[in-house]
Order: sequence, then structure tokens, then C-alpha cells
Amino acid sequence: MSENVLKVEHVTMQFGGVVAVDNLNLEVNKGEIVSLIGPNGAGKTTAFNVITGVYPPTNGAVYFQGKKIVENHPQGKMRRQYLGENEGKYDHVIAPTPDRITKLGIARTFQNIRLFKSQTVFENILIAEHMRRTSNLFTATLHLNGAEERQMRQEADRLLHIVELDDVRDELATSLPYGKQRRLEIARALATKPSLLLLDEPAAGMNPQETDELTAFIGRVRDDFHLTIFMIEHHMDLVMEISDRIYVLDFGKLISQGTPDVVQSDPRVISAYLGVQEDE
Amino acid sequence: MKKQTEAFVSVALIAALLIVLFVLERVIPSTSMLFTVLKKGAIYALVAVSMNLLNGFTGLFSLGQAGFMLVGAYTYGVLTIPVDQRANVYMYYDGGLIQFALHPILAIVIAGIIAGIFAYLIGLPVLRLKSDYLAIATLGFAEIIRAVFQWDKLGPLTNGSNLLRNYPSYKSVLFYFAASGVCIALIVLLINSTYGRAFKAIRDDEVAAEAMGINLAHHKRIAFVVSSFFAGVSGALLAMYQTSIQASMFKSAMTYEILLIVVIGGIGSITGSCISSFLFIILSEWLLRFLDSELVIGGFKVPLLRSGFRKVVFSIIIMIIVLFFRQGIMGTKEFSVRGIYNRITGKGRKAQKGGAADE
Amino acid sequence: MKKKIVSALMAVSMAAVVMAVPAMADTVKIGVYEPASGDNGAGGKQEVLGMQYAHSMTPTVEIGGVTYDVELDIVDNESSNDKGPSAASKLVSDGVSVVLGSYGSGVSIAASDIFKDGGVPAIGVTCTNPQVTQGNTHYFRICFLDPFQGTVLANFASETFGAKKAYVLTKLGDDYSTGLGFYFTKAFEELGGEVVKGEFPEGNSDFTSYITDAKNEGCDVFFTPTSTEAAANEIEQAAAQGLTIPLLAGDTWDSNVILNAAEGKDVQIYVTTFYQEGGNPEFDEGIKEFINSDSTNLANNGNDDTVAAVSAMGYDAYYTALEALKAAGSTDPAAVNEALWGVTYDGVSGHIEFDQENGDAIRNSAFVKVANTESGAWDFVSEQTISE
Amino acid sequence: MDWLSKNLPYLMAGISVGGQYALIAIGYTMVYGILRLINFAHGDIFMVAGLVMVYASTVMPVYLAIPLVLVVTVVIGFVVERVAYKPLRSAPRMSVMISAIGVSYLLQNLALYVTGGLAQQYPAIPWISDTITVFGVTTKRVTVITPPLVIVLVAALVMLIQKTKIGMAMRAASKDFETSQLMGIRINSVISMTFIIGSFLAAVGSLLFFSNYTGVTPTVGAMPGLKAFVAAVFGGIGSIPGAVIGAFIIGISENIIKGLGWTTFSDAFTFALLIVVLIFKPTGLFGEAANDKV
Repeated sequence: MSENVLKVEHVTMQFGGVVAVDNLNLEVNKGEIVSLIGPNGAGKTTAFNVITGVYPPTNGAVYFQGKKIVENHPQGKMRRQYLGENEGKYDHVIAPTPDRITKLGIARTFQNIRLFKSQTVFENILIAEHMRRTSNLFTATLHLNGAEERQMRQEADRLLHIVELDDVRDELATSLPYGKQRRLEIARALATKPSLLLLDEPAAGMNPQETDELTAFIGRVRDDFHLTIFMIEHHMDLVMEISDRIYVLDFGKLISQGTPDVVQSDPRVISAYLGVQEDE
Repeated sequence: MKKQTEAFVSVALIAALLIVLFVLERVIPSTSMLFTVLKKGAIYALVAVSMNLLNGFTGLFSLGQAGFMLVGAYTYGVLTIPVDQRANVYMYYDGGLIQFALHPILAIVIAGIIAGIFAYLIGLPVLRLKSDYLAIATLGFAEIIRAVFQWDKLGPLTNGSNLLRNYPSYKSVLFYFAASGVCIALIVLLINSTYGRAFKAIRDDEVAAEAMGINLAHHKRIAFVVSSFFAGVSGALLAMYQTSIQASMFKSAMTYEILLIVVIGGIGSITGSCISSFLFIILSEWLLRFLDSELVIGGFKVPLLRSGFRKVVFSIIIMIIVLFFRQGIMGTKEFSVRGIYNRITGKGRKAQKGGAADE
Repeated sequence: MKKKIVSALMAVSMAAVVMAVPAMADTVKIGVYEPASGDNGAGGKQEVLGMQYAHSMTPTVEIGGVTYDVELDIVDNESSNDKGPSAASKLVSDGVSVVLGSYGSGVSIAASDIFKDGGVPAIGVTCTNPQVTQGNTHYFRICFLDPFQGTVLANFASETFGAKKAYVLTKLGDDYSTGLGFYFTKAFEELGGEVVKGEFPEGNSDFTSYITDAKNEGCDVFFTPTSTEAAANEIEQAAAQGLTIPLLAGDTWDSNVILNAAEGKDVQIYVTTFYQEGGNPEFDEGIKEFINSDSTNLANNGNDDTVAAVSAMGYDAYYTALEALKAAGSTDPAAVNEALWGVTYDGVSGHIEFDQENGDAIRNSAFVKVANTESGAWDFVSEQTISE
Repeated sequence: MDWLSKNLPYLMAGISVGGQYALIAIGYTMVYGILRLINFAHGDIFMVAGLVMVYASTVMPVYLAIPLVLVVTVVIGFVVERVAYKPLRSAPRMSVMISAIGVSYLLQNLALYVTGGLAQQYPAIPWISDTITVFGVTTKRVTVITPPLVIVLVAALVMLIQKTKIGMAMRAASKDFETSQLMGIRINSVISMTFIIGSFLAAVGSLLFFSNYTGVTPTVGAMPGLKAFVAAVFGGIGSIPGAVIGAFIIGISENIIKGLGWTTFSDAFTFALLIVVLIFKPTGLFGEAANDKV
């Protein structure tokens, strides 16, 4: 068995009567770039949200590096149930809130860019350092953590340099052109030092040239940071070029999986995307 | 301009302000209205900044400020009334339960802590609520606290519906500026620390902040408790300034007033809150008072002027600010030495985020 | 742009402040610290009317051989313990020699230390709570006190109605109300009666449940020392619910607000008060004329010319202040404060003389009046005295 | 029978107050449903309606004064929206809420100025204000007619919203503000209509409320307003039946609390109830759950 970083097992997510994700099973192995594709409303982002702890799933579990990090709870009130006190009862880690998932090493970006609007590029990156602080409220307030603070800033600057955003360091994040905002969001996710990076439509709204740049960027990031990448994307050029494997989701169900070549020629995928043939 | 120079100039300016106040106190009679409004302005600046920490910097819409001020004010009053005065103050409750008195400074700190404890307990359930719901729940809590403090059965502790008074208070305006200044400085330091960055991240985007590994519940609670701590301290200062307090003063109208100050100053601007609280207090308590009395100039009776007109004019001014100057006095900018320096020298316009007043 | 507007506003208000200060030539200022709005606005305005009438009668005073013009410096304390102190500071900062007021004990207590710190003596007009003057040397008062008033009312309830059980309804967070309720309860229980307590919060206008409570408990009297604002609602609802037991209240209810509310309704209302119309015909006639001469005055008196006891008290307070100024021979507040201890004055409401402990008027009688719901006037019932 | 005549007054007072809260609460809930705005000034509009009646009745007979009150209140509601809220349509929600607080402040201070700070006695409206006896309990007729009147008005309102074109537009706007704009709904007239209906009901509520509790002061609207808002949240904001049921629950429980002798906490209890509901059912009793889109 190859070393899987992420394993999603029988995950079902229901909102009221709507089944957004239906019995999803998938694996992402170390060092891979895996894509999740499917038509709009197929439940891709919902799957991401389950993995990152935004919604507790109706059923199923998520494993990260072999540890169970998310599982269903009979009442669906997992958050309350598992906040802290029950942690010791399990041999695996239960980390249902997004911040704890992030601390475990899963970072993500969002479909509709979610940068910190009122802050500069530098500050956006710097925020990720917060979770690694060793100072407490008092030492931080009284600025007794000078060394740590300097280190945080150095780290952030270093990352900015790597992603080539140091020329816009002090610009407001929202004043950047679209492509750079995307890159900043990825950089911000990288700042949390993840081992798994989830990208939600990183190329959405980009022109071909920007998409090409992004493709190169993602590949470079994977290599430089020794990452595993799991990504939702619509740009087929990008997906086919970069992905090691692809999962296809339609109406919440997995309909196909495999290497780009396999998926590309799968008739179920074609019909899901074109949609109409079967109905006629 | 170098960082050290900047810090030095800032400190020098603050020192100059204190010296001016010190001199003023010796020149102008201490009963002057000037000192009254300065004291109250300093207290309101603190509570406005503490509210800004929540509403402006953490994005938590809380309307419980008056409630926490009440807790602070009562804690201060209850703990500092001299023992020999207690029989007099607690005359309906046989001198009350507590028979000791603490040093005022100590009591101020405890006032903040007790308010913080209340906030912690209240925060456990309500901080899970979002925006308007949080606002209405905190407003409700302030009302509940008020009723509890007036409860007859707690009379031996809180003196029920009756005033607390005869506790010690500092008269000098310098004390209020120093106390309020230290607290505001602490809040500024907090906002500029890594915690402050986390608060701002939460304000800008909760979901993204959580994805950055920031524990929402924990940080919201910190902001709520810290804000309430300082509201409690300002309540204690208000008690001192008023020389007597009663739970019925701390109505929701008080919270609205503070909220207006924050908005007029600019949500997310500390200096804005300070400037606007002084403006607000000076205008409403002092300069506009003439509108309340009839005025005859050269045999001509100025129309409209009579009791209550001051408030009408004042509320119209507020509406104009709210409608036409939505950013308030400062927006989210800060008034800083560096900002002025850059303005004068024309340097660093582009890169500066925290520039001077209005650009 | 914003800055310009703000500075323009500041400039205008500054200018207006400067203009508002009249030329000062041999003027003595008497501060009037009274509510013109809020719960006690109605009473405060009537009290001020008495002072204004007195001022119109005697606008000058001779101090140390010089004739001074008296100027009334009136501020509104908004019936609020919160806004009161800043109004009081305004008076102190204006340099008044002596302060009159306030109607309502809470605001008086709240401002007490402001006057003390400013070194200005104050003469309480109708604030009856003991705490106003207790333990300070600058607050005096010309009316009776709540322990006395509460006892009078308890005795009255017990003697006149044979009451065994009383419902006491007070307002939460109101010193006057809870204080008088406390003293009534104490006296009534000493007489062997039983008390059922109710409290209503600020802003409450629904009293039906309290009235039902009183009925269900089988109370014989309904004692409710509250502001007139709440009183109007209470009377209305008591009448609507057919409350047959008498309503008893303290001095605040001696107001035409109560008469208007009670007119034509089936309720019995008894109050204790400082002055009964007809007690001094000359004064009555004069002040009625004063009230009727000006539409503002008439409005301030509630649109009729019933003489309120508080107006008589305000009138007496003004003259007491003049006596003190004369005795002090100076407009210096400290001197006035010193002189006040020895001031005596025979006013329309009776003889005024301060005890040497707290500066309270030595008074041992109160009038009991009943609201005549047909004529809309107060009828005299009795003069109650308590001899210790 | 004895038990009934002892306890019925609490219940009747509760139902009657509840009905009056309900009429105010509908205004809150409709406005919130569309604009996501807590219209803090709504309670003060209720107060202004009371004052208009006081002054109108001194110069004209009651049967003319009542329609005048309704018209004037509606106009005020309309104007407040146009002047204080419409310019802020694109502003952050906090600004609009502050504007609402500002309007509330202004209305209260204007009332303070006009009345000189004194409580005004509400005129007795013939028939409604008469004293009657129900099951041995003496009360005003208004107490008895409030609940049926509220039900009739609410039924009419629900009909309006379900059947008419403007009602449909309102529902669309409260479901999705932006999209309904794109669909060609004239959003400004929908919002104005909401304020008009809300103010109209507040005016009717004020007629009933002040006939029972006759003192009109500048701040008299604050507490009923706040409680009506609590009722709206309680019932699930945006839901009209929810607001009405919430209002009745609050009115009744508040009076039961008083009847139990916990008079100190009659207001506090309302808020405690609210917080409990919000914690266990954050969208109120009948509110729809909405998930944040991530």
C-alpha cells in the first residue's frame, strides 16, 4: 500500500434533504497532484469543506497521514462533542474545527478568493505565523516577544520572496491584480507550512497566459515545499497537464477516477459534462 | 523618519499634553466645566476604544458595553466605600455585607477583572452567535445585569435600587488622562501584536482566518474579555468621576452613545475614537448647552431655543455625520506622528497605510 | 472637508457661548438644579415656577449694603442620576452662590458631592430622602423627610382605613421611591400591618399585573410612591380594573397630572404634601396670576392654574436663599454656606429653620389631601403631626 | 371560578400586551427580512404615532384623528426609510444600523423638545377605552379586542403577501435581495411598501397600546420596541407568524412572571428567554436555517 496522505472514507454530506456528497471514497498519495473535477454543483467544494472541518459530515470519516481527523457523529454535532475534552479517549486525533485541521498540516484556498481585505500582502502572510506563536496574550501585548516577532516577519518575508510577491509587499491585498491575488492566497496557505494543500479552483477567471503561469507555479510549489496537492479545477488544460490522478464527481457521486488519459476517455465523464445525451 | 525618533516625538507630545493639563489645573479654577468635560471625555475615550476593539478590530458586533461598565462601576463602589461610611450608604441594608475598603487603584483593577469574568461567562454561550444576533443577545445581557444589580435581595452587596456613594475619588484631571491613557496604550499594543493581527483577520474574513489556524472561539473570547475588562475599568473611572452611581444609569442608551462615538470617530481607528469622544462630550455637555436656554439678542428673542433644543441639534449633527461622512472623522486611519511627518515632508505617501487625518 | 465643517461648527458654538454670557455687574447667581424633562420633569417645572414667581416679586437682594440683581441660572438635570452631575458641574462652573433643588432625591444625592467639591451650598426643596443631607455640611433642605412622611402615611392608612395589609409598589432604581417605600413598610409593620411588595422597572407602562396582585392578596391600601409619569398610568389602570382600595402616595403625587388622570374616574387617591392651596391666599392669588400671564408658565404648570405644593416650596426656597445671602453679607458660596445654618424664614409653607446636625428643616407636620375626581381639585383631609 | 378570576387578569394583560407587541414586531421582522436591518427607530415611530394622536385629538374629533394618525405615521415611516436608509443601501450593514440608532435618537429628542419632556395623557377613544367586565374581571374593552384584531390584521397581511404582486415581490426580495433586483423587481418600492405596512401596523398598535397605558413619553417606545424585536427574533426573524407567536409568548410570560412576584425581573426574563432560544435554536422558533457559503 502506498503511503496515502489523505483518505476520504464513505463520506456523505446532507443538507436538509439535499445530498451534496454521496458516499465519497478517495485517496491522495504523498507527493501527488490530484484533481477533483465535475460539473457545477457536483459537491466538490462541499467535499473540501468536510475535509477541512467546516461541516461535520453526515456519515463517513477522513484520515490524514493515517490518523482519523474527521468523522461523523450520530447527531451531527461533532463540533461540540469533540472540542477538546474528548480528545484523550481516541487513539487518533479528532480535529473537527478548521483551525485544528490547519494546524495538523492541511492548508486550503477558496473558490472566491478570501484574502484579508484591509491588510497588506505582507500582513496577509504574517497572519499564518500566529498559530505557531509561543507567546501568550500578556507577553505579546507587552511586546516581550521581540525575537519571536522578528522571526515571524523574517519567515513571512522569505516566503514572499519565494513566491515573487516582494515587490508588492506593502500594497493592500485587494489592490493586486487578479492573478497575483490567487498567488497570494496560495502563498498564504503555504505560510501555514502544510504537507497537504487543497486548492479550490485556483485558475478560475484567469486568462490563458495567467493559467500557464499558474500551472508552472503549482508544479514548482509542489517540488519546493515537498507538498501533496489536491485541487478542484475547471480548466481542463491545466488539470490534464498537471494532475497525476483525477477524480470525477457528479451529483455528489464519484463517477470516474484514474490518470488523465483514463478519465478523459471515460464515457461517463463525457456524458456528465455534456449532460444531455442520456436524457434524449 | 526613524522608529526611535517617532517614538520619542510621540512620547514627547504626550508628556507635553500632560504638562499643559498640569499647568491648566493650576491656572483655571478646578470647578471649571473644562475639567469636567475633559475627565468625562477621557473616560469615554477609553470605553469607546474598548468597544472599537470588539466592533472595529475583531468584527464582533456587541452592544453590552454599558452592562460591563455597570459591573466595573459597582465593583469599584462596593469595594472602596470607607468602612465608617457604609452604615450611611447602606442604610436600608444595615451597613451592607462587605466591611472593608480597598485602595482605589487596586479596586479599579479588580473592577476590570470582575467585568472580564462576567464577560467570560456571558461569552461562553453568546459568542457563538453571529452579527445582529450577537448584538441583540449582548444588549439583552446588559439589561439582565442591570435588573440583577438592582435586585432587592442583593441589596447588602449592591445597595439595591439606591445609589452607591461616598467612595474615594481622584479629583485631578491628570489622573483620568493617565489611567485612561495607560489602558488605551495597552489596547494599542494588543492591536499591534500578533493577537491584534489575528483579530483583524477574523474581522476581515472568519472562514479564511480559521483556515489560517486561528481558533475563532478562543480569539473571540479573548477580544470580548479584554474589551470588557477595559469597559469595567472605565466604569470604575466613571464611578469616580460621577461621585455616585446607580444601576439605572447604565441603560442601553449609554451603549448607543458609545457606539455613536465609535462610528463618528471611524470604526477601526483608535485615535478616531479618542478624538470623537472628546468632541462628543464637549459638544453635548458643554458647548451646545446654550441652545437649551432662551436667548435674547438686542430685544430679539431667538426662536426655537428652549429646553431640549440642544439634543435636537445634536442628533441632527449625528445624522448628518452618519449619512454624509460615513467613514467618520478618521475612517480606519490613525493619527500618528509619522503620518504628520510624512504629510509635512511629502514623503512616503504611497506606501503609508496609517497616514495622517484625511488625504 | 470634514475638518472644515467640524471647525465651523465649533466656531459657531463658541461664538454663541460668548454671546450668551451677559454683562456682569453686581449680579448674584442662584443656581436652579431641577429636572425639566424625564420622569420628574412635570414636578421640576412646577418647582421652578415657584422660584421664578418669587424672583419676579423680588428680583434684587441687598448684600453687604450693595443691591445685587439676582439671576436664576437654571439647568436641566433630566431626572437622571447620570446626566445630573454634569448639569451640577455647569452650575458650579458658572459661579453660582447657592443652588436650589432638586425635585427628586436621586439626582440631589448624585450631585451632592459635585456641590461639595465646588464649595457651593445647596438648598433641597422637595427632595425628601434622608441621604440627601446626611453626613454633609453643604446640603440643606426645607421640606420634611421620608422617615417622617412614611410614618405619617402608615399611620393614616392604619387609622383612617383600618388597613391591615398594604401593597407597596416602588420603582426599581429610584432612590426616592424605594426609600419612601422602605419607611412606609417599616412604620406600617410596626403598627402590626402586613406588606406585599412589588417593583416595576424603568420604562414600564403596564401596571395591570401589580394591580391584580394587590387585589388577589386582599390588600386594604395601595401605596405607590412614584413619579407622576408612572402615576398617570397607574391611576388609569387602577380605574379600568376597578381597584376599590385607596391609592396612597407621597409628595410627588401632589400634582395636577394626578388630578387630570383621576378626573371622572372611580378612584380614591390620598397624598401627603407640604402645602395646601388656600393656606396663604395672597400667595395663591399672586402665583395664579403669574402662571396665567404667560403661556409658557401655563404650559409648565400643566395647562391650568392649580397651585402645586412644590411651587410653594420653590417660592420659599428662593426666599430662604435670599435670607442666607443677606446673612452672609457676601456672594461667596463659602460664606453663604456658613450663614445658612442660622437662617430662619417664615414662608408660605410654614416656618423654616435648619437643625444643626444635617441641615434639615425642622418640620413635624404634613398635609393629607384627597383627589376630588369630580371637580379635579385637591380636597383637604387633615394635617398630620407626629410628636416624638 | 375564584382561581380563574384571580389569574385571568394576568393572562388577559399578557395576551393584550402580546398582541400590541405583535403589531410592532411585524414591522421589525419584515424590514429585517428584506434589508437585514434592525430598525431601531421602529419603536420610536410607535411613540410618535402616540404623540400625533395626543395632539390631533385636541383639535379634532377622534374619528378624524385616528385616520390622521395612521396616515401621518405611515408618512413618517416612509420618509425615514427614504432619508436615512436608502442612501446607505450599498453601505456596510453596521452603517445602516447606526443610522437607525441615529433616527431613534432624533425622534426621541424631537419628541422631548415638542412635549417639553412631560408625559402626555392619551385621549380616551370612545368604545375602545370603555371599562367592561369579563368573567368577573374588570378591564378595558381594548384588552379584549386586541387579540382578534391582531389576528384579522395578520391574516390580511399574509393574504397580501401571498396573493398580490407586491407581496410576491416582497417574498422574492427577502429570499434574495440581489437576484430579485436583477429580475426586474423595483426594489425601492418594495422596501417603501414594507416600511409603510410596518408603520401602519405600529400605528394601530399604538392606538391599542396607549388606550390601555395612557402616558405617552419620548422614551415610551423604547422598551416595547425592544421587546417586539426580541419577539421577532424569538419567532424566527423574517417570519410573520413567528413574530406574532413570539410576541404573544413574551407578553404572556412577562405577565406571569409579574404574577409570580418576580416583578424585578419582568424585563430581564424576556431577554433571558431570548438568549436561551438563540443558543438552542439560533434562527428562532420558526426561522429558516441558512448556511454560510464557503
